[in-house]
Formats: sequence, C-alpha cells, structure tokens
Amino acid sequence: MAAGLGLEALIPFAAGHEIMRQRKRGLTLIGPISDMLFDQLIGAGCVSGVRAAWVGNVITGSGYHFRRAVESGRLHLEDHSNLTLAMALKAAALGVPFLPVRSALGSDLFTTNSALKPLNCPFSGEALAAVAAIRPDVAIIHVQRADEYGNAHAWGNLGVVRDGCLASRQVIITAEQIVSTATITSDPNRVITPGFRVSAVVHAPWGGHPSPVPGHYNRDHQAFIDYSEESKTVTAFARWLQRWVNDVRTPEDYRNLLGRERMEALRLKNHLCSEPVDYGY
Amino acid sequence: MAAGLGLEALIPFAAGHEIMRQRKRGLTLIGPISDMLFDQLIGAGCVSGVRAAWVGNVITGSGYHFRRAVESGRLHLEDHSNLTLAMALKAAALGVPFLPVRSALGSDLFTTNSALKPLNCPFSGEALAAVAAIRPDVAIIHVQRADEYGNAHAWGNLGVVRDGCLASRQVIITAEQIVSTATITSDPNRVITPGFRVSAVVHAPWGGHPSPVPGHYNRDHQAFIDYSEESKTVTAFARWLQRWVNDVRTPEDYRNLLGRERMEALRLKNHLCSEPVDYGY
Amino acid sequence: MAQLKRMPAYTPAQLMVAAAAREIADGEVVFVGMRLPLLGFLLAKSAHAPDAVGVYELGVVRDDVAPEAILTMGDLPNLYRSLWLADTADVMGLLQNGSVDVSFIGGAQIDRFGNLNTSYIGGATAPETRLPGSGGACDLACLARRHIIIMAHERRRFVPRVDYITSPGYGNGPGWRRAVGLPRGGPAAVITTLGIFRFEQSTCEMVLASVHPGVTVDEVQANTGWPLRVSSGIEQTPAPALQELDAITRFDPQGYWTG
Amino acid sequence: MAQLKRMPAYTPAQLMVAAAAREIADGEVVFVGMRLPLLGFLLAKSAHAPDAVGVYELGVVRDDVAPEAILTMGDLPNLYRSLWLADTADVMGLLQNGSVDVSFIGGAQIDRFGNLNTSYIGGATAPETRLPGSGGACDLACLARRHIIIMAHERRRFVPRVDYITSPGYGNGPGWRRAVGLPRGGPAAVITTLGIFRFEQSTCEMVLASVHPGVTVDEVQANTGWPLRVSSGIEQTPAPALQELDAITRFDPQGYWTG
Repeated sequence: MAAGLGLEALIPFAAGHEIMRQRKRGLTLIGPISDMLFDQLIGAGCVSGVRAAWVGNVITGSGYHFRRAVESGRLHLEDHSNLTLAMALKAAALGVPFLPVRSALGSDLFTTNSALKPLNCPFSGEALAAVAAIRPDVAIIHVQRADEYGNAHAWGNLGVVRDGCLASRQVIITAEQIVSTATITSDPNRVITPGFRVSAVVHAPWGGHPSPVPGHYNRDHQAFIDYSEESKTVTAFARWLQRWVNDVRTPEDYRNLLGRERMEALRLKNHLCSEPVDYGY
Repeated sequence: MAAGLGLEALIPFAAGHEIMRQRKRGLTLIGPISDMLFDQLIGAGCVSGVRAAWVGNVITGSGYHFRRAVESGRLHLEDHSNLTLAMALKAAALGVPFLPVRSALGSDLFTTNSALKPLNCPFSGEALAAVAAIRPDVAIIHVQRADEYGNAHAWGNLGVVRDGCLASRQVIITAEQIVSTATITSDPNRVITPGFRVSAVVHAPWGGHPSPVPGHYNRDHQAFIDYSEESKTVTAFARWLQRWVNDVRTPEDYRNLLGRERMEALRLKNHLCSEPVDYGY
Repeated sequence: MAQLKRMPAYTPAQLMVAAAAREIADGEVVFVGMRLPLLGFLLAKSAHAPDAVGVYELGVVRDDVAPEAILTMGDLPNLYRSLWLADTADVMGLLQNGSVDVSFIGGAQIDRFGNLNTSYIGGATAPETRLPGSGGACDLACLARRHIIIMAHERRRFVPRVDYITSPGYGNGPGWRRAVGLPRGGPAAVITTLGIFRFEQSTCEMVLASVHPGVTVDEVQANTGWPLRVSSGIEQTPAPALQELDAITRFDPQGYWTG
Repeated sequence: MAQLKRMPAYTPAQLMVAAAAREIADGEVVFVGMRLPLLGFLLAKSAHAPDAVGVYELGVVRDDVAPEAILTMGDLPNLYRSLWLADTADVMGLLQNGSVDVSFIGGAQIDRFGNLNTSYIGGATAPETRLPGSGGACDLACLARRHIIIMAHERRRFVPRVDYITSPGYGNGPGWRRAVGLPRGGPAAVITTLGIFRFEQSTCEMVLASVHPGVTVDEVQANTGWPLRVSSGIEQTPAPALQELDAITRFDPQGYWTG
C-alpha cells in the first residue's frame, strides 16, 4: 500500500485512520517521506513492513512507533532514499523491472535494501545502482477535486503521486470536493492519473488534515507537535488512537473534534487564483 | 538540436525557419515525430544527422527530402521508436546514462541504432533493451506564454517537451505571448521547465504555425498538404524555401504571407476556459 | 492500392474502418493510431464500445468522440474536454506496463508471421526506399496485449520475409516473442484491402479468415507473396452497415482518409 | 547540544544558520533541506545571494523568499508564486544530471571522511537506535556538486567510523567516491555547534577551519572521537551580524528552529 506520495502535502490521513479503525493487519507501507501517517499505522498494529526513505515526523523528528518497531525487530524494513523510492515507483509506472540511478553508490543502503543492486552501464561500463520496480497493490491519494468516475485534479507539489498511481494495481482517491466531469475536463493537464485506472473515489473533506492541502487548508503544525508527545509512550498513543481514530465515526465527528476555530485558523487567508488557459478549438 | 518535442503540437516552425535562413549546417536533429519541420531543415541543407522515430508529414506520409537524403546516404540516421526516443531523453533528464525498455526487442532497430543494446535485468535476468541517454546541445520549444526570464507555461498534449528540456544543455523558448512573471507564478504546476535552465526567450506570435497551438490556433492542414507537393522535387522546394523562409524577414512578413483570412480561419471558435485553482495560503 | 471489383456504396477504406472497429470490445483501453485506426476507434466508440478508452501517443487520453471531425490526433478538438493531457512517457508507460488492451498499426511490408517494415525497403545498408520509420508502431507491436494491422494488400507488400523488422509480429514463429523478451502480445488480425487474416496459435502464421465482398481467395493469393493459408471456416467480411457509413462520413466528412 | 560558553545576543543555531548562508554563492542552484538549511537559504537569498535558486525535494523550485514565515518546505506559503511545481522525480533529475550546485544535509553521526549516518545507531542488524533514515540526504550527498553538513557537535556523534553510511562523504579517503561510481561532489564543509570544518583535498579528511566565538580548539577535540586536525590558518567563525539576526528572526519568528 502506497500513501503519502505527495511528500508533505496531500497525505491521506482520513483514509489511513479508516484503515486503523478497520484493524487491517500485515500491511507493507510504501512512500518516500510519510510524515506521521506511517508512524500512526505502525502504532495501531496495521503494519508488518515498510519500504521508505524516511519515517518520522517532519518537524519534530522521531517517529516513536517506527523506532520501537524496528528496534524490537518487528518490522521488515527496506531502506530507500527519496530518489531510489521515486525511481522504484517510476519503474513500475513505466512497466520496466528496474531503473538505473547514480545515487546510493558507496552507501550502506545496499545492505538493508535487497531492491538495490550494483550494475554497470551497458554502454560506458560505469558503475550504477539498479533499483527494482515497486508495484504497490494499491495507492491511496488525497486530492482537491474529483468527479464520481475517478477523474481527479491535484495541484501543488506533487511528489511521487503521478508515478505512484501509474505504478499501482489499484488507485483509491479521497477528495476534498466531488465535482462535475466538466470541471475536470476543463483542464486535462491538471488530471493526476487516468481515471480508468481508479478503483474508488471517496468524498473526504478535511481528509488530508493535518497535512497541507493547496486550495483548501494550511498545514496544522500543532497537530504534528502534539502527536510527537502523544506517541512517545504506548499509553499516550492508546489515548490518542481512541480520541482521534476509534471514537471518530464520521467525517463530521472529525471536524467537530477539530473545532470550528481551529479549522478557520487553517483556512487560506491569501488567495491566488491561477490564470486561466483556453483549451478551445 | 531537439525540436518538435510536442509531437504534432507546438512545433517551433518559426525558429526552424530562422535556422534555415541563417544557413546553419551540420545539425543533428532529435525528436520523436517531427512532422514536416525536419524534412524542411533537411531540404535546406542544415542537417547531417537525425535521431528520430519517424520523419515525414503526418497527414500526407512521406518526407521527400528525408527520403532522398537517406537513400543517397547523405544522412547519418539513428532509428528510434517513440518509446525509445522518449526514454533516451528521459535518461538525460534524469541524469543516468541509459534506461531499460521492453520495447524494440526482436526488432531491427538494434541494427540501425547504436544507442540500443540488449540488457538483462539484474534482478530477474529477463531480456530488456537499454537505450542510451540523448543529451541535446539545445532544445527549441514553442510555448503559449513566457515571461522575459524564461519561465513559461505550455498546455495541451506535451509529448516529450518536459523531458526534452531537462535533458538539454540549453533551452530556447519561442512564445506566442510574453507575459508578466505574475501570470506564470499564478500557476506553477503549468510551468514547462525550470526557468533557470532557459537560455533565451523569443516573442514569436504564430511561431508554431502550421502546427496547432492550444489556446491560439488550430492546425493548418492545408499547409501540410501543400508542402507535400512543394517538396516533391528539388525545384519545387527551392521555390517554397524562397517564398516561405528566405523572403520572410520579420514575423510580420510571415503573417502577411499567411493573410488575415487564413489566420482568422485557424483561430479558435469554441473556447473552453480552465476552471481556476487556488494557490493561496 | 488494390481496388474492390464490384460494388458499391462504400469504399475499401470504409470497409476496413468498419472491420477495425469490430476488433474493439467495449470497455477496452485502445492505443489509437493515425488514419484508419483513428476512424475505427471513433466508430467503435459511437457504436458497440461506448466505454472504450482511447490513449494517443501524443499524451492524450479520452473516452468520447471529439466534438468536431479531426484529420489527425493532434487536432485541437481531440484535446477538448479530454480526460488526461500528459506526457508521451506517461502513455508509453501505460503501454509498457500492460494497461493497453489493443492497438492498431499500419505497415508498408508484412510477412506471414506478421512482422512489419515501415523503415527500409531493400534493407538498411543501401535502401531502395526509405519510409518514415517506426513512430510508435514498434512499441505498440511489442507492448499492447494484442495489436491489429491495417494495410493495403499488394504482392510487393506481402512478402515472404520483410527487409527490416520495424514492428515485431511473431518473428520466425512459435516461441519467438518470448525468446526475444517481449512481455506479451502479438498481432491478432491483419485487415487488408482484400480480406482479414487471423493468426494460428500453433504456427503463428496468418490465415485468411474472411474475404471482403466481391473478392476471391485466388485474388488474395495473387496478391500475397507466399503460399496462402486459408481458414476452413472462411467467411465474407460483413459490408459496413448504413449506420456505420453515416458515422464514418461524420468522422471523415471530406473523405480525406476514406474517400 | 553543546552550548556556547559565553555570549550573547544570538543562539548557536542562529550562528550556524548564518554560517550556512555564507556557503551559498549568488546565482547558485541550491537543493534546500529542512530545518537550519532552509533558514540558511532564506538568509542567503535576502542578503548576498539574491539570484540563488532553491530546489526542494517535494517538487518545488523558487527563487524568492516565501511571503510568510514557514516551518517546513511543504508549507503553502512556500508554494505561493513559486517558479515551478513539479514531481519529485523532476527535481531529483536536476540533482542527478548535475544541475544542482550545493545542498545541505544534517546528520546524527559523522566520521572524519564526512560519511553520515541517519539510519541505524549500533548497526543495522540489531540496532540500538533507529533513526528516521535517508530521506533525500543520501541523494544530495551523492549527486550535488558539493554538500554542506550541519549538525550538533558531540563526541558520540563524531565517531571514528559511522555505524552505517546513509549519506556518503569521502568513504575511506582519496579516490573512494570515484571508485564506487559517484559522478561528482562530496562534502565541502561541516558546520557544527562548535566550529566549521573543511576537507583537505589530499587526504579527504575534515580539518577544523574555524571555531565559533567562545569555543576553544581543546573543547572541539574533547567532543570529537578522533585526533582532531586543525588548519594552520584557523579562524574564529564570524558572529552573525545584527542584520542577519533580524532576518533569521523574520524567517523563524517563534524560534522554533533557532530559539
């Protein structure tokens, strides 16, 4: 399962929390920098493996559940860099079994990542690394707007979202807004992945919170800072899990928990509207 | 020199004609499907080599100068498919010396393209083809709008424009419109390549004619049909070259030659404005 | 181009477009080529395959017919309200990763195993004729789940062995595609100006499955440069229905491709 | 974190940010990391390097300072009126194809050849401590034309040999980078809480080039796990100017990173 493909933005927290509520088990998480979503999924017991470049909490550092799980040997880990993970997904998106890179050479990533192998260029003979393709069973992405058929727009820093979707067998989309197909087809360059490869679309306003969602809300730094405390011990995390996941039954519950004031504080104050373009004929 | 990277759209004809006027010699042309621009450059004597998937006139077929040049052995040719050429440019864009593909296997492209070599996957052992990176000295692209610093928007079918720009040492942009930086930064997802890698920007209205330029004008089919006749013989081509290239001294000359009526006929009649998005905070 | 002898209210190209359209099943992802295949896709969309999705090498995905007749896939009406405008690498990725069910390609020279040459007549070293080259054809022949070939049926085009393999068919027979490393696919049919061929699984050779109205098997043999193999259940290719002809005329109003 | 003894109107982190900023020349393309490097880039932009261009691994390119203080590169003000919003693969391509002049990375453990560990303390098999991992750090250390390391100076962090190389420095010395296939680059400086190191070309070892105000060489040695090498021309790191401190306060108003 690939998630957090937008790097810091558009992380599908609502979908992740639903996975935790449903007590899914044995997942392998795939993503470059998951911010705290991966740590939460590990804490909730859903995870048996991680293929990632970085797992933690971007502005506070450690992901405590991740640390504990690795240190106790409970997690199968594949250590990537952002580049090798991006290329592993791009390989699957392109339909090839590997891609060559010039990164990671001389590093110990080779010792803790069996998806990396030394390789010589067939033309120049120079040393390279081969990164094996990663083909996730499913990619879960959060976007700003989608139609009911899975045609979706996303904007902002796109991280590895596009390649991650093309790489995955199935794509699940959560969207801030469900819009008409006409809205999507008014700007086909902004479509994030071909809709015919999308399996499910879920209307999930605030579904990316606390990560930033361009056009909708800013990053909720306090949530990341709070989580750092709330995940330091197993006990504290149990309380967090009860409050923010298990007791949340509907998207409305979540928004009520957040509260109007906090949501207002996160909303955009300075708007910047894209200059339109003409797709006429 | 890479050009025609948008495949059928946004072909930099005005820039190509300027190259012909300046009697540049010994160019190697790089591009998947050049439509008739490559044939014109060959006819004008500018070209000593072609690395391409297809050279001709999309709706009429043959590129007569290309045919003659190859048949008389005057042209160094590297035979690609669209996929292998796209991957050769992507390799350079990504900064790796080659990319693996599953295409071309069993084909004779291997016999007329030394940038293709057999390769086995270092993980599975399966047979693949390696495509060597192509790093053009310069990519010339035509876009809809750019600021004076080379920050540019393009939309429509983008072909291999993005990878072609990242792959090239220098990027030259011709643009239908020169706009303010504020217009470009109102929609950074639509930027075609980072401006800091752009060497020159030229204001060239109708600079893509007769290829289609989304937002500005439709494809001028008649020009392609006419050129098919006008390039059948060396004599006919000399007349074409004089009329459409050498006698054209300014962009205004070209537009006068086209004529108001023809330009009106090509303009968009049915407009479709993209739904704006908000990049605020 | 060989001409139909008798007939009628339709052109050979219209018949071929109708035959091409029938190769597309509803819901399939189709990599749409230029010329007749483009029209075949549009016809299928407007008839029995409303949910087929078209992928174009330029970087276009669309699942409906363009709002105006188009001459080539890059015409702006083909971008209008499309479902995705992307890079060629993205759509080539879809093709290479197995997301494309069927594609169509043309050819100048073909052999009985469905190998196609659109590069060099007379060999690459001292070519008699240089053709435009592969474009995306080699990729479609290598990577689609199946591909359909559409071409004029002439003896100089239907040769025992192509001078140059631009787009691989079944190579030299059974097992060849797997041996050279191709991940899937192969030609499923050849639609010519005279008939339709399918490929026999055990030999990978093309077998005449139907002849177009007014065409005889002898005539097909006369235009084929190897001993023709004919299906025991050979049929006549259905003539295009009036409705189909109407649609084709709508998509190609000036008869540029089908006139 | 080791504390500055005397002083003053600035924090160690502010001094390090100012030192980081000085490593950026005007017009350079900078791959901007998190935390102090982000502030260093913003400071350089607003001072001596107005034409530096920032590339962020999220897929952002911008050449001016965000309109509002940001805590992390993904904050929406950092996207606002940026010059390019693209994919991570695109900016990693810029890095890998040699378009990036300088990058900054942090580390938990370093050795005298500038190799960094941000993955496993105590080795990967039975780690004592698991750290977050590479992120983009390994890529920046491998592929930028040069990189600058910023980290806290403690004896447990400055070790003879790192337990795991997350981000390669000069390996085991001269020629190593070329031998393993790295195309360019290597660490140019290490900015710590106590001083600044540069790398000697002939040995690839780090040499103490300056000590921060109030710090002695002995103190640096006491916090370094190998016999310290000291430049013959050792200097004192310039304290941040008032103007620099003002700018840093503007970029980090709550002192989240530099308080």
